Amino acid sequence: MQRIGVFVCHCGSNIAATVDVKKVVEMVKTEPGVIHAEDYQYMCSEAGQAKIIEAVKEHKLNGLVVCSCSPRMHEATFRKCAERAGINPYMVEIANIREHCSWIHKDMDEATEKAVILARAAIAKVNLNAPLQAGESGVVKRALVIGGGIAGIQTALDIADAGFPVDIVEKEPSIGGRMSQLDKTFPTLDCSACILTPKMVEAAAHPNITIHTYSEVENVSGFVGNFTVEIRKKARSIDMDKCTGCGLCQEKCPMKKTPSEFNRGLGNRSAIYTPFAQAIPNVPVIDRNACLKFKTGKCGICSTVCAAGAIDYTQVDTMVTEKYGAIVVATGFDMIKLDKYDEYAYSQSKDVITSLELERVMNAAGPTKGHLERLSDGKAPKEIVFIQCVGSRCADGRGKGYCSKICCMYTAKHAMLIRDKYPDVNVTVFYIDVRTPGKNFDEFYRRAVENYGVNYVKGQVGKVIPQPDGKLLVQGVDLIDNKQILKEADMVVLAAAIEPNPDVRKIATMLTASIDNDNFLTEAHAKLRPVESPTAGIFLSGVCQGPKDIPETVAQAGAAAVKAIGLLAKDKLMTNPCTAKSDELLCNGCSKCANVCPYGAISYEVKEINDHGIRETRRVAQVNNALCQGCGACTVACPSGAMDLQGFSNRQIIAEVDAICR
Amino acid sequence: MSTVNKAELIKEISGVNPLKCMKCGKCSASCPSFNEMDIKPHQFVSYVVNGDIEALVNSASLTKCLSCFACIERCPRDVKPAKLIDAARQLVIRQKGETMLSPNEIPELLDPETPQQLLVSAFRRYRR
Amino acid sequence: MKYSYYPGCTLKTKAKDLDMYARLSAKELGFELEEIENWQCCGGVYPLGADEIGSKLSSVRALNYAKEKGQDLVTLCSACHHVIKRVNDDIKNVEDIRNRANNYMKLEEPYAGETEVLHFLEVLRDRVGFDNLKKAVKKPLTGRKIAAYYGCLLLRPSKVLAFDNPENPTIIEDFIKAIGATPVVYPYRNECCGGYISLKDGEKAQNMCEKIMESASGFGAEMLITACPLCLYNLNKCGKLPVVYFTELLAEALGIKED
Amino acid sequence: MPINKEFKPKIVAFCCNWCSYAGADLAGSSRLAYPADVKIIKVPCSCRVNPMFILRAFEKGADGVIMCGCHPGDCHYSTGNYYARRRMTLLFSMLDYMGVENGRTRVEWVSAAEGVKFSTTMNEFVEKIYSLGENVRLGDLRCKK
Repeated sequence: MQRIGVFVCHCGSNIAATVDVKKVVEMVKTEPGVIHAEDYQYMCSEAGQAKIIEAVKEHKLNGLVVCSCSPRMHEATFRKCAERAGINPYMVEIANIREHCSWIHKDMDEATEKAVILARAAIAKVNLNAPLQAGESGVVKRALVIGGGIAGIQTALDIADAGFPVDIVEKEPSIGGRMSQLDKTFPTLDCSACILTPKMVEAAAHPNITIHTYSEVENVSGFVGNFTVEIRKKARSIDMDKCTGCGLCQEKCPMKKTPSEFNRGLGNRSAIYTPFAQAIPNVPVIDRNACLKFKTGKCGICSTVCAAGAIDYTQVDTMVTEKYGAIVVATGFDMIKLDKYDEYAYSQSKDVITSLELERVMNAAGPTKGHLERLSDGKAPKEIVFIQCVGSRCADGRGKGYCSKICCMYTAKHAMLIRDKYPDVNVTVFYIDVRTPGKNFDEFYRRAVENYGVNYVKGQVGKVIPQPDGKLLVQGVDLIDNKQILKEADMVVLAAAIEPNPDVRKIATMLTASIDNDNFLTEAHAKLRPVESPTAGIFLSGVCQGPKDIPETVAQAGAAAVKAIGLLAKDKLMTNPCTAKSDELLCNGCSKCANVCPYGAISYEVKEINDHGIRETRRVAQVNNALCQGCGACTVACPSGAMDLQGFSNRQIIAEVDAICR
Repeated sequence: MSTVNKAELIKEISGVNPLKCMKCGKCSASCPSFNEMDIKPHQFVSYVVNGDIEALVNSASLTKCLSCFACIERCPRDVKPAKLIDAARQLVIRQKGETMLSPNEIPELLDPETPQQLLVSAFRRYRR
Repeated sequence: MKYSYYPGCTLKTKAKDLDMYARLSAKELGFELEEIENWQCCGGVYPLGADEIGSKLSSVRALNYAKEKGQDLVTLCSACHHVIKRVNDDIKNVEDIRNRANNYMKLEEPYAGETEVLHFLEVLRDRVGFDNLKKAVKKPLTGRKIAAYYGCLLLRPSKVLAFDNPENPTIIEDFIKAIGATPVVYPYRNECCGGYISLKDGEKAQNMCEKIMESASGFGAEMLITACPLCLYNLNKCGKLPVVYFTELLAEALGIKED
Repeated sequence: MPINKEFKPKIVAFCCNWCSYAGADLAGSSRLAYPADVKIIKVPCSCRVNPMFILRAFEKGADGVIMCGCHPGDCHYSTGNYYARRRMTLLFSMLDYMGVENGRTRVEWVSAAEGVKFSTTMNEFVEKIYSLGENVRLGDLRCKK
């Protein structure tokens, strides 16, 4: 028989305001096995834990029930507390009377009654708990970073500097990501390439960093400390060891009409290409869909002109399999497609562009060599209108429900840069709210208004109307003046919402990392564990977790690196002891459990069994505790009831069911 | 009927939750009758929220809305201002004797080409 | 192929051309429009109020008629199409409206939105196919620069009408291409013509139509085509460019229009 | 069956540790109310839910049982919810055959980010159970002395 102590937490008023904690204490005292029950203001505090330890000693308790917040919050805390009190940490159960009770109910009687029932279920379970011992597993001292933008580069550099090897996997031919496409950065207006390219070079030269560009993660197996990852290195058609990066092949390539992804389709590139001049590695790839040689078998000019003999048309995709202790996701973002926003005439007029396209237009290496001009006729614009929140903050099924966060600041940046370089150009910004929290951010926006004369209009635009003469008529509203505005413009720039890279869902599935409806990866705790996935060993860096600007991305990338380093620095990890266990007396060796096990943790052994005095040789299941992750699939598949899950046994769960239905 | 009840009735008839509005003004930016309206499309929401129904039902905007649904189509929050306007119009024309178009007015408004559709829709809009 | 056909009031009077040419062309293209017996006026305007039932019943009757015949329901007038399509959507998706409408109707088998509502243009696009239409054209209208006027009712709200891209539609342009003419794309083709406001405030409607005409002619249009009798009426009053029903041009291109 | 106003249904919700239990936590921290009749039992994965547990619940007087897991394809253990889905489909049709109406059993996928979905699902489910009234069928099947 267990000797159980029940500890009911007030959580300040979070629980006590809706649940009569004293009554809960009274009600559970008569439950079987309960020796002691008490309540306290904050059970998780040092004083609260001291009370638990004291009670364990005084009443010789061997099982604990804590009625408090979610086990996802403090189960670990109370398990450590139990250990300090000298009892097995797995003899602790939490009754979640905050998230699942006090926070969602108003009526005190009702909430109290429910809290008592939840406590009873936990008590019934603890009555059947058995001490469990956590095992140990090793840690592969190598990290994988998926995505080679500024987030991935920063994370990789920080991990590498701490002395651990890191691999970056980037699907594009070069690392650099979105930041490499930007012209200037806010709030300091320094050139994006000038601060990014040194980091790219540093990453490439770092002895601890291996970069796989033009590569994708294909499969992930294993668990924290011991992931096995298959990486597909797409055929580049270039021998990376031979290529000198001279660029002659790109110059001579006859297929120069492929829209450049790097320039957002505003300019063209050749079929053999490096996305941009500072690409790392500075080795081109052949786009086989565009290449004449691959399409018709004729051509081969690049091979002829390459003095190094680096062109290899016969290359095939290769697979690399590597083991990692930690994985950081840094897959970044893209702008949403604007095909559902034709009222802004994006697809009807070349002079309606997105902000990221404007970055390319403003960039000296961009399609217009940095001259601000209309893409339809090359004329210099005199009136430019910016439209904010295109596809952000939507609840209509067309756009995204969230604020994209970076648009207010980059629009202020664009407006300021244009007014600075072309003082005769008028700039109007239609906004719903200007959101500029951040160090020196609001000052930056005010500068655009006060020093650069950017015209901010509070109100949205209803329609952009292309005129026969090529101008754009912008029909908007000024909500402060309560007037409809018809404004003739030469260019319209749309602050399109950002969305996580669409590939991230596939990656999240491979990693079994949770992901929300907007395709942002979920953090383990919104406030206290913002760079960790709930899946152990997976860390989040950059916009894959939520919209953020460059300073925030870099800060989070560093934080993700620290968490990964913390893991890699350990020699051993404690494993989850809640694993499956087979009762040899009941097992008939049917293999059903092994068939459903996703980890291959079940094997069979032929051994002699002493079945109630009868000795016979049988084939029975054996669970490898190091591989078992404790999902329980086998326990339900087992027809003879031999397989059970420690910590969540059939008897324990049935006891909970009984307690709830009592 | 009290003002509170009328506001509730407008919400019920329209099926619109005005609290979803984020005050972006895209409805007013899209409205072809904006200049003729005394209460602008984006203001309808706050009139209902504040319960100022008297002003709303006396507003000229009720007959100026063309039901072209541009505001409904483009509203990023799915608030549907045209539905609020129509609900206010319903409040007026559902009252006995209240109408915005009398049959006596009709003959002089006609011309030889007037399609039946025009009369039918005008009656639907102006009368019960 | 036979379709149930709902002409609506105006097509029996002021817009006889719209109706006649549609029937002729349908025959030529190998499908038949069977007029619904005893159809009633759709009301011209979709009742927006969530509690309106009575004003939706005439549409339900037409829809149920088509259901009982096992046919899709084809409309031609933009207003009728708008009203019937939206009522059908209500019946399909709003339990309260479905129950109350059926309580009134007292049908043997309740109507639950089974009928598919198609505009004549959708029949051309999705059933006949513009490619096949092109093949059937005998007198292509080569060289004519024609601007499509969509108006509001066919396009919005797009979630229900699901007719075409509400801000940048192409169905009538594709139709114009199929009959051999050159479509003129202009931004005001989905802006309101003023609708019923022309009864009491003719000037306002005129201003709106002028903007539409100006934009169309600015982009080089020689004429406008539409599917809506009220749009045609309002636009014609403005007088700048000729406006005709799309079915008339269809009949002309198919070589069945009597001069 | 007349709806008993005093009727307080007993509803058991099995939630997987990774998605739906976290979704329930999010519903809590977002203060999205649902009736107190719902009591949650945490399991590591929906595939841990043995049909026996559900039968036991009905036998002991539960009026409804709902099982929540990660969305298909998002299972923390890769495939667990697929097994669970198949098992529950069979079990629920058998229960329906035995007189425990389909409305009393439900499977719903709720991710860790779907606090709203968790709350609306529970509200709907409880409403359904209220409309079905007290469950007596499996109780009748017991061999009573």
